[in-house]
Parts: sequence; C-alpha cells; structure tokens
Amino acid sequence: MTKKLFYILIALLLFSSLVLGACATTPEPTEEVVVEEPVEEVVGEKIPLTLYYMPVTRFYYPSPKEIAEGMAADMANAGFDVQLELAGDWPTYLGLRREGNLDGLYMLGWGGDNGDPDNFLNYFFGFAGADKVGDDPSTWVKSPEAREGWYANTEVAYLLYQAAINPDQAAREAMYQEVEALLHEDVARIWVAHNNTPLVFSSTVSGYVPQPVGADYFEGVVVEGSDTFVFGRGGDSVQLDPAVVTDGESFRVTGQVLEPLYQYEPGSTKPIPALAESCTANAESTEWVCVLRQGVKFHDGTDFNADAVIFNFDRQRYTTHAQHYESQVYEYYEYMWGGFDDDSIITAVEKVDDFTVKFVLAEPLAPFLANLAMDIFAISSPTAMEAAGEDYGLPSNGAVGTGPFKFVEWVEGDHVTVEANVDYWDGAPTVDQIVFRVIADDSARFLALQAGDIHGFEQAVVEDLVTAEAADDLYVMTRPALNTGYLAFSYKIVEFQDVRIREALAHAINREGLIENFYGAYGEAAVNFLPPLIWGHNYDIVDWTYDPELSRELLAEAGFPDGISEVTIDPAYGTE
Amino acid sequence: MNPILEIKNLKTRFYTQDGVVKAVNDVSYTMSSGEILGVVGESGCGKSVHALSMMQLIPDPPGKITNGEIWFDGRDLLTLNEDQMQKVRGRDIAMIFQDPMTSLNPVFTVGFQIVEALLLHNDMTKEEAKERASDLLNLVGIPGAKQRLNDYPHQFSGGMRQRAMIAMGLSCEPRLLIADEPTTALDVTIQAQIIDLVKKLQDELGMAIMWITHDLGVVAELAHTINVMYAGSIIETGKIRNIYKQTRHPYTIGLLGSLPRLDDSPGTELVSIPGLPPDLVALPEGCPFAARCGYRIDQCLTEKPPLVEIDGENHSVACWRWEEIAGMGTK
Amino acid sequence: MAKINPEEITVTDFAVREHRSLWGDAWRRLISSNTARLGMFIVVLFVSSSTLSHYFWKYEPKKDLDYSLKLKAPNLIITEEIPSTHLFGTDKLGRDIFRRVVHGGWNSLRVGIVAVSISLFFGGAVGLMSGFYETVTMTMVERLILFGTTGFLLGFLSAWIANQYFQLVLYTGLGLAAGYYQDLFKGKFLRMVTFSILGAFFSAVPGLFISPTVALICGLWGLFTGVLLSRPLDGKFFSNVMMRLMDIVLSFPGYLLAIAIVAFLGPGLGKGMIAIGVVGIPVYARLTRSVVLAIIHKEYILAAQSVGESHGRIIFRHVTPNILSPIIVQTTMGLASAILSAAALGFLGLGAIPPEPEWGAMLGESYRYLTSGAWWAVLFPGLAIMLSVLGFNLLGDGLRDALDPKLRT
Amino acid sequence: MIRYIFRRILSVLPTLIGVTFVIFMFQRLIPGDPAIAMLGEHATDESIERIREQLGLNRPLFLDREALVDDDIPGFFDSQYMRYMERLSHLDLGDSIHRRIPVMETLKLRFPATVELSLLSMIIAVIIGIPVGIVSASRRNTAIDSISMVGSLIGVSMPIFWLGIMEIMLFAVILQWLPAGARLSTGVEIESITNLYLIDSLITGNMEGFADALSHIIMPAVALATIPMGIIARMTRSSMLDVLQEDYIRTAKAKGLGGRLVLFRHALKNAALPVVTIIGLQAGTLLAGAVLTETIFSWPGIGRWIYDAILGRDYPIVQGGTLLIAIVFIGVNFLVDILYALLDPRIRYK
Repeated sequence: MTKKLFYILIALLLFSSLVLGACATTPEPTEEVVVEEPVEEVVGEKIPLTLYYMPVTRFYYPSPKEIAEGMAADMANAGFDVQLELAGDWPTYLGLRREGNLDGLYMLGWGGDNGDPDNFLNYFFGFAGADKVGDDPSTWVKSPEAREGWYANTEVAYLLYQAAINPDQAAREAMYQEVEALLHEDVARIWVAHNNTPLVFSSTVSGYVPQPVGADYFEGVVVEGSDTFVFGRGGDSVQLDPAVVTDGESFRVTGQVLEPLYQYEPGSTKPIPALAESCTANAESTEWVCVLRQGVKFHDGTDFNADAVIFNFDRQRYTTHAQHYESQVYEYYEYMWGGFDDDSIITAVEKVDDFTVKFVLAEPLAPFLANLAMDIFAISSPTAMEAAGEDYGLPSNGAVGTGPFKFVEWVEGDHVTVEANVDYWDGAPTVDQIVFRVIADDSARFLALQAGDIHGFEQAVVEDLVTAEAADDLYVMTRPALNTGYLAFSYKIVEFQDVRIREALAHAINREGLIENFYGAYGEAAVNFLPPLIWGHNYDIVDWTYDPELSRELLAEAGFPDGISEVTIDPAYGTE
Repeated sequence: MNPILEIKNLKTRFYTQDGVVKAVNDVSYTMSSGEILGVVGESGCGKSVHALSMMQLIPDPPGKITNGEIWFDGRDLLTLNEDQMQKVRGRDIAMIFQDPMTSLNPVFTVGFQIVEALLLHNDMTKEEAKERASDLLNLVGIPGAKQRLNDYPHQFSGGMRQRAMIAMGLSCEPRLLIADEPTTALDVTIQAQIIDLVKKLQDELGMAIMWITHDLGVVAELAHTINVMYAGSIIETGKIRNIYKQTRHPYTIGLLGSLPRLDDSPGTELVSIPGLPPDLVALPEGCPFAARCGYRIDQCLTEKPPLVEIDGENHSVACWRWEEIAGMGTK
Repeated sequence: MAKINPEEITVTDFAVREHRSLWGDAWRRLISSNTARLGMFIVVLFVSSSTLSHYFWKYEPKKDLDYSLKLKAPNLIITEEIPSTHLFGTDKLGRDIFRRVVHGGWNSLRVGIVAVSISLFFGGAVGLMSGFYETVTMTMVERLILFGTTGFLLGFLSAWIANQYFQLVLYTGLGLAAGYYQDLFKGKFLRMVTFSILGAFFSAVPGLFISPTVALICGLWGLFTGVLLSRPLDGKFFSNVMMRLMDIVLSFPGYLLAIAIVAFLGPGLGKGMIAIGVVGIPVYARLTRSVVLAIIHKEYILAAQSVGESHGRIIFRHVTPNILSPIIVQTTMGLASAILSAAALGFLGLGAIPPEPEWGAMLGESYRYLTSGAWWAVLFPGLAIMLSVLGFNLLGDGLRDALDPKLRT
Repeated sequence: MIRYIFRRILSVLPTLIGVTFVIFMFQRLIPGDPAIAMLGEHATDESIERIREQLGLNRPLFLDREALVDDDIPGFFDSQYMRYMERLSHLDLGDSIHRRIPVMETLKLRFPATVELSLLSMIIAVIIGIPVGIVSASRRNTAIDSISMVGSLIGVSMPIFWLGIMEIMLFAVILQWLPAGARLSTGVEIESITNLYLIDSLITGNMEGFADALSHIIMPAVALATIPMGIIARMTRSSMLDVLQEDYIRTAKAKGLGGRLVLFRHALKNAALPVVTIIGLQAGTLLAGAVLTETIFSWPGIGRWIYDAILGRDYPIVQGGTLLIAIVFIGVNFLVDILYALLDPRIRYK
C-alpha cells in the first residue's frame, strides 16, 4: 500500500521535473548583480543630517573622532542636529567616498605630494581623466577624480586646466588665487585646519631637518654620546621601492637611501638640483635637458649615469618593461605623468651623452621639476633591481641607491637600519647609523623617548607635546604644514546645494577652539585649501567667523528657522 | 568475653542552615571481640553516622561530636589526635561502605588502592604488598586476582567491587570491621554471596564485625547481637534471639511486622509503621517514637524513656510500657 | 492496669518539618551569602542608576562641549575657572565624566541584555533540540521535517547551478520521501541505490535543459544527495551537525570573531550587540545540551514519554523547567561577559557611535592622555566596567551555590 | 588509546574544514575593497581594477555557473574559494597584499611573540590559580576561601585593556620601572633560535637580554593572565569540592590515609579533569585577549596584526593568521582531550 504511494510520488516528482525543466528558461550569462545603493533609487528620500568621521588618524586630523564630536556639538548649538556616523573602517570609508555615497558631511584631508598647487587643487576640482573643457559637466562629473561629493565647478576646472599648462609661474599663481577665491565664495568645502606636524626630540639630538614635502634630511643629525640615531615611528614601511609605494613611512627610509634628480630645498618646497646638476626647459617647456652629476656611485659600486636614469623612468612607464611587474602598482607615475606607455606625458627619456638626459613631454607641464623631485622618482641601481627582480624593496633586499645612507637590515614590524654612506658625493653624513623603530602607540612612543629608548619621533598626542615643551631634556620641532583637513559636502543632498546652508555650517564651527584643543600650538585654521606654505595661497580671502547667531540667521533665510535635522537626497545624482 | 569496643553516651550533631541536626543522641553500648553486631534502623536513624563518628570521618563542618567516649582497646578514640587516629583507621578498625560503585577511586587501579593501604600500615616492599593484595583478592573470591590487580574499578562488576572493598578493609587484619550497609546496593544473589563471604572470613580471621543495615532479614542470618536505633538513639538492644522472640519495643515490633516471614500463615497482612521518623532538628522531648506509636500514653510525649535492661542477658529497651507490651505478648 | 487493644489508638500528626519550595530555599540561600548580597547590591545599583538617569536625568551628549573645561581633574569645590563640580573630572571635550559614566551604564546594560538574549534564544533552542533528539527518537513528523530541510538545503546547489529554483521542490520531495519510507525495501544497499538514482534524476533531468555539463554536475550532486538521504538520519545526526557548527564558531577567538562580524555589519552599538550575541551562542548551546542530556533519562521524562505526551509538551513541561537553574546562572554570568566584550569592542572603536557615552569607547578615547597625567579619564570608566561585571559575576556565583542542590548541607 | 586518538582526529577534521570555510566567507563578506585599502586616498580607477584583476577578486566566490553553461568545467571550479583551498592544500598562505611579503615569513616573526606572551600568562595563571583553588577548597567557608574567591572573581571580571593601561600608568609613567611597550629595548640583541626571547636568551646565556625581555613581557603577561587565573582558581576549587564529597575520599580516609595524601593523591587527580579542560579552553581566551593586550603594549604579535589586517582588508594575512589561531586552539583542545583520557581510565578504555 505505502509502496504504491511511494511509486506514485516518485513518478509525480519525476514528471514535474521534466515539465518544469522544459519550461524553465536557461540563465542569461550576464546575470551580474549590480549593487545599487537603495538610497539612490528612491526619489527625494529623507535622511538624517549626517557627519561621517574618519575611522583612522591622519596627520591632518590628529584625533578625528573627538574632532568630529567637537564639530558636531558646535553645529548642534547652531541649529544643525547632526548625527555622527562611522561609515566603516578606512577602506570602506574611502570606497564610499569614491562612489560619492557618503551622503552628508564628511571629514577628509589632503597632504601635498610635491610643492605644486596643481597637486592640491587639480585632483579635486580639475577634471583629470575626463574630456577637456567645453564638455557638458555631467560627463566629467562622473570621473572620480573630478567628483568629491559630486561637486563640479566648470569655471574652476577651466582655470585649473589653464594653470596646469602655463609655464609662467606668476600667471599661474594668480589663477590659483582666483580659484581659491571662487571656492571660498562658493563654500565648496569647509577648510578646517593645516597641521604643522610636530616632532619631539631628546635635547641630545640636533641637526634634524623636517621637510614639508619629501623625506626629511637626516644627514646633518648629531646625537651627543651616540653614533646611532633611533627614530620612533607609528608604522612600518610598506616597501623600500619608492616607485610602488605611496606611504610616508616608506619614503622616510627610501629618501635616505635613494635620491631623485631634484630634491626639495631644506625646509621648503622649492625644487633644487640633487643627482642632476641642472635641468633646463626649452621655450615652450616641452623638452627638459638635465645634466647629471658625475662620479656618483650606487651603493653596490655601479656607476650612476644617463642609462640608470632612463632605466628608472622606463621601468615605471612601460608595462612591458622587464622590471615592471604585474603584481605591483606604479600608482604615482600614472597619477603624476598621466598614464603608462603611450598615455604618459613623458613621451621619451633620451640619452644625450653619458651624463645628459632629455625628457620630452607631450604637452607643457608646469610642475615638472616639482614632480621630478618627488621621492617616487628617485634613482635606484639598475643592476640591483635586475638582481632582486620582483623582490626589490622587500625586507630581504632593501633598496640600493646613491643616497647618504646605505640599507643594512629590515626586521619587519620592528625596525629598519641604515648606515652612513662614507663616500656620499655631498660629504659623509654626521651620524653613523639610523634605526627607524616601529612603536605603534603614540603614548608608548612618547614614553620610549622619555625612557631614552629612542631619540626622536613624529606624531605625538597634544597633551604630551605640552609636557615635552615644558621638559628641559626634550624639545619639539614642527614640519611646515603642507596639508589641509576639511569638511566636504555631498552635493547629492538638496539642502547642501544651497550656498547659504553651506555658509551657515562654515560659520557654525568653532575652529579656533577645535585647533587649540586638538592641534595645540601646531595647527592653524585653514582659510584656503592651499596651505600658506605654497605659492598660490590667497591671503585676501576673509575667513568665515565663528558665529552661531549668523549661521542661525542664514539657516532661517534658507527656510529652516527652527534648525535642520533631516535632509533630502537629490534623485538626479548617483544614478550612473 | 572481653569488650573490644565501648561507646559511652556518644552525641553527634550537624550544624546546618536549617538548624542543629541531632543525628546521634546518647548512644552507649559495648561490643566484645569476635562478636558480630547488627545495627538496625530506618535510613536517617543515625546508624551510619554513629559508625562514622567512631572513625571520626564526620564531615566537619557541619558535623561535630559533641559528647561521649569511644573506648577501643583501652584508648578513648575521641581523645586521639588526627595522626594517631589515622593509625587506627584501616589498621585497627576498617570500614566498608554502602555503594561499591562510588567508594573506589575511579582513577587508580584496584591493586594500587589495596597496596596503598598495605604500605601505609605495615612496613613491606611494594612487591610483598602486591603479593598480599592478590592473596586478599583470592581470599574474597575474585578469580584471576593477579591480573585483576591492574584493572580499574569501572572494569569490575558491582559485586566484585564490594569484594574488592572488603579485601581492602581486611588488608591489615583489623580487629573491628564496620560494614555500612555493604549489600544494600547489590542485588539479592550477590547479597547472599557477600554475606556468606563475610561469615567465612569472620570464622577464619575472627575479627569483630559491626554490620549496619536497615534489613532485619540480613542481620538475622548473621549477627549475634542487635542494636535497634531510632532517631539517633538505641531503643532496643539484645541477643538476636531475644530481639526476635521477646520483642519489647513498639518500633521493633513494627520493624519485624513489616518484615515478611516464612512462617506467616498465608493471608497475614504486613503491619507497617504509619508516618515518618521525626525531624532530627526538632526532636520532640519525650519518646521520639511517640508520634507514631500505637501504645502511646501521655508520659511518652513528655518524658524520654531510658534504656533499661529487662533480663540477665543484657536485653535492654527504651519504652515506658515494655512490661505491658510483654504482657500482651506480641504476635 | 487494663490491657489496651490497638484498635483504640489513633495515630496523631507526625512531627515532620514543613518543606519550602525549591525557589524559596534558593532565595534563602542566596540572601544568606555575603558575596551574593554584595553582587545583588552592585547589580541593583548599576541597573537602577543607569535606568533612572536615562529617564529622569536628561543628558544631550550631542550638545555637550566646553573646550574651556578640557581634562580637568576631579573637583568638588567650585572655583571661578571651573564653575561646576566634576566628581570624576572632565574629558578632552570638557564633558563631565561622572555624567557620561552614569549614562554609559544604560548602553552597557542594553548591550548585555540584548546580546545575552540573542545567545540564549538561539543557543538554548539548538542545545535543547540536539540534547533532546539525541536521545529521544523522532516522531514521523519531526523526521519528515529533518529530511525535508536536509533535502531542501542540499537542493540549493543544484538549483543554483541550473538556475531553476523549482528543483528545491524536487529535493524537498526526495527528502520527504526518504524520511517517510525509512524502511523501504529491506536492506540498506537497495534503499541507497534507489534514492541515489532518484536524486540523480531529479537534478540531472532539469539540468539537461540547460546543457549536458550542467546536467552532469547536477546529476552527480543529486546522486550524493540521494545516498545521504537514504541513510537513516536521526536526532544524533542533527545533534552532531549542530555541535560541529558550534565547535567551528568556538574555535575562533571571541574578540576576533566579534570584530569580524562588526566589520561585516558595520559599526554601531546595535551591530556590536548582535556580534557579541552570535559569538555567545555556542556557549549556551553546549551548556543546554549537556544539561538536557543529564536529565533526559530521569524517570519523570520517561514517564511522560510512556504516557505518550507530545514531544513539544515534554520539552516545555518537563525538560525546560528542570534545566532552568544552570541556565539562569550562565545567563547572569553571560551578562557580565557581554558587557566586558562590548567594552572591548568600544575600546577598539567599534562600539557606540559618538557622542553616545559608552564605557569602552571612553577608555579608548582617553587613554592617550594618560601620559599627560589625566588618570581620571581612564580610571573611572574602567572601574565602572569592572564593577558592573563583577556585580553580575558575584550574583551569578551566588545563584549557582543557591540553585545547586549538591551543596545543600 | 590509539583508536581513541584516531577517532578524535577524525572528529576534528570537519571542524577544521568548516573553519577554513568560515574564514574565507568572512573576509569576502566584509565590505570594502582591498585594492582601495591598499591604494588609499589617491587611488585611480585603473590601478584599482588592475589590482582586483591581479588578486583574482573578480572571480566568482565559489562556482562559476556561466562557465558551466558554456561547458567549461575547469572554469566552473576556478573560483576564489577553490583557489584559496588549492593554495591552502599545499600550505601556501600567500603574500600580504599591502607589502608583498609572504604571510609565512611574517608569521615566523610574529607568532612566537604571541605564543611567548600567552604561554607566560598561562604559566602565571596556572601556578597561582591552582594552588589558590586547592587552598580555598580545603579551607572551605573560611575567610581565606571567600577572600581568594572574590579575588579570583575580580580577576574574571577584569577588563584586561583597562588593567594594562593602569599598569602602564603605574609602572611606566609614574614609577618608570618598566618599559611601556615593545618586546626588547633598542640595541639589545638576542640571537633567535625559537624566537621566544626569554628561552633564546637563556639558551644563549644572554642574561642582560633575558632581563630586558622579561621587563618588557611582564606587564602584558600579567594583564593577560588575570582572567584565566580567576577562572582556573574557581574551577579548581569547585571541582575539588565536588571530589571531596565523593565516597572514595571517605574510603581513602577510612584506610587511614593522611589529609595531605588524600588531598593530593586521591582528590587532586580526579579534580584535575575539569581543570585541564578549562585550561585548554583558556588558550582561546588568551589568543583573543592578545588583540587588546598587543594593542596597548604595542606588542609585535599576531593579535593586533590580524586586527589591522581585517581593517586593511589584507585577506591573506587574515586568512593565515586566523587559520593559525584556530588550528592552535583546536590543537590545544585536542591535546587536552588526550591528556583527559590519560588521566581518566574510564574514557581511555571506552
């Protein structure tokens, strides 16, 4: 009986499998699920007014969480009922920001890679990667470089483009100042602070030269009663091949071991000759001829000459080059010289003679020398690179260059050691050995310094700096600020498209209090995006005052007499 | 007929959250060497506790021996300190316990546990001890003793464990062996075997045995003398014959009544004692059994009857009306 | 003296001590222990203070900011530079730490309760069922459910590959059939063959309409499914699977797992609660299972079975009440550890969104100022954490002693 | 015995496989793109794409249905999970995404640091916890008992990160006796044999190195030890109490054994069973606690390293590290089971 049932059941199932299988459609191959923010589907969705704060400490925001709390409180007292939000950890945060999905206000900042204003402004407000002037904004609004928070300002973009290709410094300066003026009047961002990053040293140390851009100078360091200089730092180097890294802790070391053709003048952002004796441009500045220093040897004994220079540049430029590895990202080359292979602005690096090279550019590039001086384009020994292959720059190999110090060892996560290069062309350094020691925690670093375990370090807690200033066996030195921490608006938010509201926010924040509290004596309120250190900084701009009353009024004008706690998302944005 | 053990008004108390449990109240009796004494009573009547008190194995806290003397070959055990007591335990007085399942240490071999006792009390080498141990196992009738020495308790059956326990108890040829309900946890056939075993051993070794049980049937086969205990006191004691033939205490009568007898004419129903034993925390002044007693008079509720000898054969009863009961002639 | 005949005698009331209920007893034991009383005191203090402050002592963290008062040491006397008393001092933003600690309690309490509820609910359910069915044989319905779900789950792969989700029906059907016809054909082997062939068919045939390869792969999977289903799965199987899962979760260090979950869900107190709750599940599952196994052979369970009570009824009427006490103890202690883990997450910056006061986060923010001597900013939140945790632990400890009949003397 | 061990191994295997699966799932479920994590603020779309390509992040997670539709069976199996398993199968943990260094290399450096820390804490916990437990069990309901039990309960309730901070404040900031972080002071060299500095320095007879290493490890070790210490003490006590109520203890006494013998021979061996288990489980707690301790004492171990890797989406590190920890944890508990069986004949002879 039950057996019969069983057979019937089976038959049924089998039959249904046939029928259903027959009428079931075969899957269409491209069934990729496109992750769309639900927010963007909905029309004019209301969301709480949100301020996203950074999950990590960067030099432009020493303690982002507390700073955010401070700013939020200020806003709240001015009628902006903001919700703080942690969008996730750093990668998530950056990812969302790239896709323009930090819907509200958010904290971010910028540190200069070279001394040129272009490197600041163009990244955000120019439209690198998109088609040039005249196109309708929507096309380039999409290109991520041009799109932080969906902000697009054709006028600014056009100026920046002009400035970038104009060889005349004075003219460029004027243009950048105008850009700054435009941005300020448009309240495109709220510039919060420039931070003169403090370094703390034991008073036995002297001769350290902190650099606003590029690696600091260690050559002149003298440590009383010790021939080793121990420098404490928060993180380890990523790699010691400057071409494939972007982080300061890597450059801090490579900057001692390798040198570019140009370097930055101690204490400023002005490019001065290093391995090159001079570089001169032709009239339309599309060709640069560099005369190289003679008799310089790499640490491995091989000669430095035109071939070495060409090797180093080609290696980064040509994806087909033997030393250009799939597994590695030559990010900065792409970003400074517009792309690889044929997209590169440098169309050729030619050997004139053993000690003369010629750079041929596709179009005039004003910040050429500034770019050239970046640590990324420091010259490594070709022989060493070929020998080490893909492992060049890893702890096992380190880096081989012409710099004042030679790589000795790298114990990952603990320390890197370099020793003086006695036959350095500019005279042997005054200290025999540098140990770059990793001590992750700020306070721990400070304690290590007090205990005499290290001789100096960067990035201290403000309170500790006060202590350090007071102590007679310690002193504080600052790195001239080439950075800006700011507050960005997402222009997806309808309310933020109203300049009065943006301005109201600008007036709401007590930046003096903020800086005094979190940057101590080392921060300064940012009036421009460009820090004063860089030419192009516009001194005529009058900063927004801290004035809650005013911001309330502006808010009222904009139609929110009793404050704002909810905002609307503009459906026009975000649907690519 | 020299007394080996003499207990004088032993009092044991447990101090608990619910109050003072009067577990043993004024127990006194003597025991002569080679005698088998049966201590009978319902569970919780203090029979085990008074035995443990003798060994001074009362968990303390909460237990305490508040009063009394325990004379064992000329020494009052209660005056001995722990070290001296340890020498007594196992060597002079050995004890075997109710539940053989839990009374052997599961993580040591049976052999080890016997040898341990041997080495403790006699100076012999490990080898000798092992020898002796296997002899003992043979003695208590465990086949293949040699190999069994290395077995763990859980590899033994219940009966065998109890045998092992006995072997352990006998290991130093004690003068007094206290068996605390040794057969309760075993099934009847094994019970019988164990009892025979003990009888046999007693014949061979001639030590005195105190057999604690709630099962009058068992004692009947075994004991020379019986102490009937109730609510921490002895309420009737005497030669086995007397207890069975001239039962005087209502409680004992009850006990015997609740015991099926072969010579019962079919149809005789078992008399059972109504109610429960009194709460040892709140003992009634007066006879502890009064509340359940069929022969109760008012005096019983107010005065506690003393244990009085009623014939030349030190048959003693603690009841006000034993004479009348005698007159009634039970059964 | 006249003879008395037994008939006249009436047996008077027995002197038997009145008996208290288990809970009454437990309560008496609980309050009689000093440590438990201390624990209760702390817990009550902690709960009441945080609840009351939450409802009656208004605090707007959003607006709380006064740079002029940053990192002031505890003071009781009002001076002109510190116009207010700060029992615990102030933090970097000049906020009164005492106030934030008290209000922080509310968050910790919520985390504790929610997290524990999650672990208790899921862990308890899993443990109860695996413990129960490991020993009690399943009824037909239960077996059908088990087989059906197994089939359904296994069906997913095949259904996904062929992109024909109706296959789930087939697999479920197969499962049900396998469950119903446990003793189809005498002989395991024959049954196995039958079901494996059926399985192969059910997933291969629809697959055929996509492509032969799909059919092949699906067929193989179906084969495997059939074989698995042909075996008599039972409570043991279920219990094993569950316990393996628990082992897996257990073999990750708690914090790391919690961190990963938070990283996955995104930060925030709510997410933290879930993370901690999930991490806690195996603990409860295992505990529940073990205690169930301990009592499942007790006579009253057997009795209930023998009179044919339904399993559900047995579980809720007989099993649950009897495993309560260890669970209660574990829950109390679980609250403690949940609060602790929450604080840990907060300390790593994965806890409450600022400016919400939360103990762990307060520590994480302030310990950078330790070197400059702001001990108060670290000491008090930490103490708060430790005391509240200690309170629950003491209480749980007391409860264990109170509810554990073994220790009755 | 052998069969027992074998059975245990078999029962461990599925857990291990499950663990690898969970690890894989987690890191893939976590939002955020390793490419972005690696490139930071300046990332260009091109480079991000290149990296995703090169890391195989654009492959499907498990199986590739489309590949199957066009009859490409290898393509069907060529997924991120299969690649991951395939690498695992020959014990290749891959290279760190951020700094192309093989994860194995870094593990060799960092794991010993964590092991050293955990081991020392465990030793501290055991040598303090067990005696305390025994004493308070044998002195039940006395002042000593309640003091030590409340003490151990405080230990259990201790937020170790807070304790760590307090230690630093006291010994590093105020008294300045001990260093606040790291494993060794600069300049102190210990030639690495096991990479457990304490042991290495002893082997090489490098006393001043030993002292230095000790001064660095002591604070974190103590902080880490508190919780296990408390737990072990309590467990020892309670299981001691349980055992002391057992009949066989009475038997032993009846045999005339002295209190000490009874306690240490008959009671302790039985009481050891649950304690051993607990100690095994504590291995997990320690490794977990390492995340916090290593953060506070900037200890170059794997706890903090994995934490950062999770935040930095450095999948190979997360995989390698977590897997290692899980394996260690499982392994330790496996050993505990064996030990258990050795201690308890009832299990051994099942």
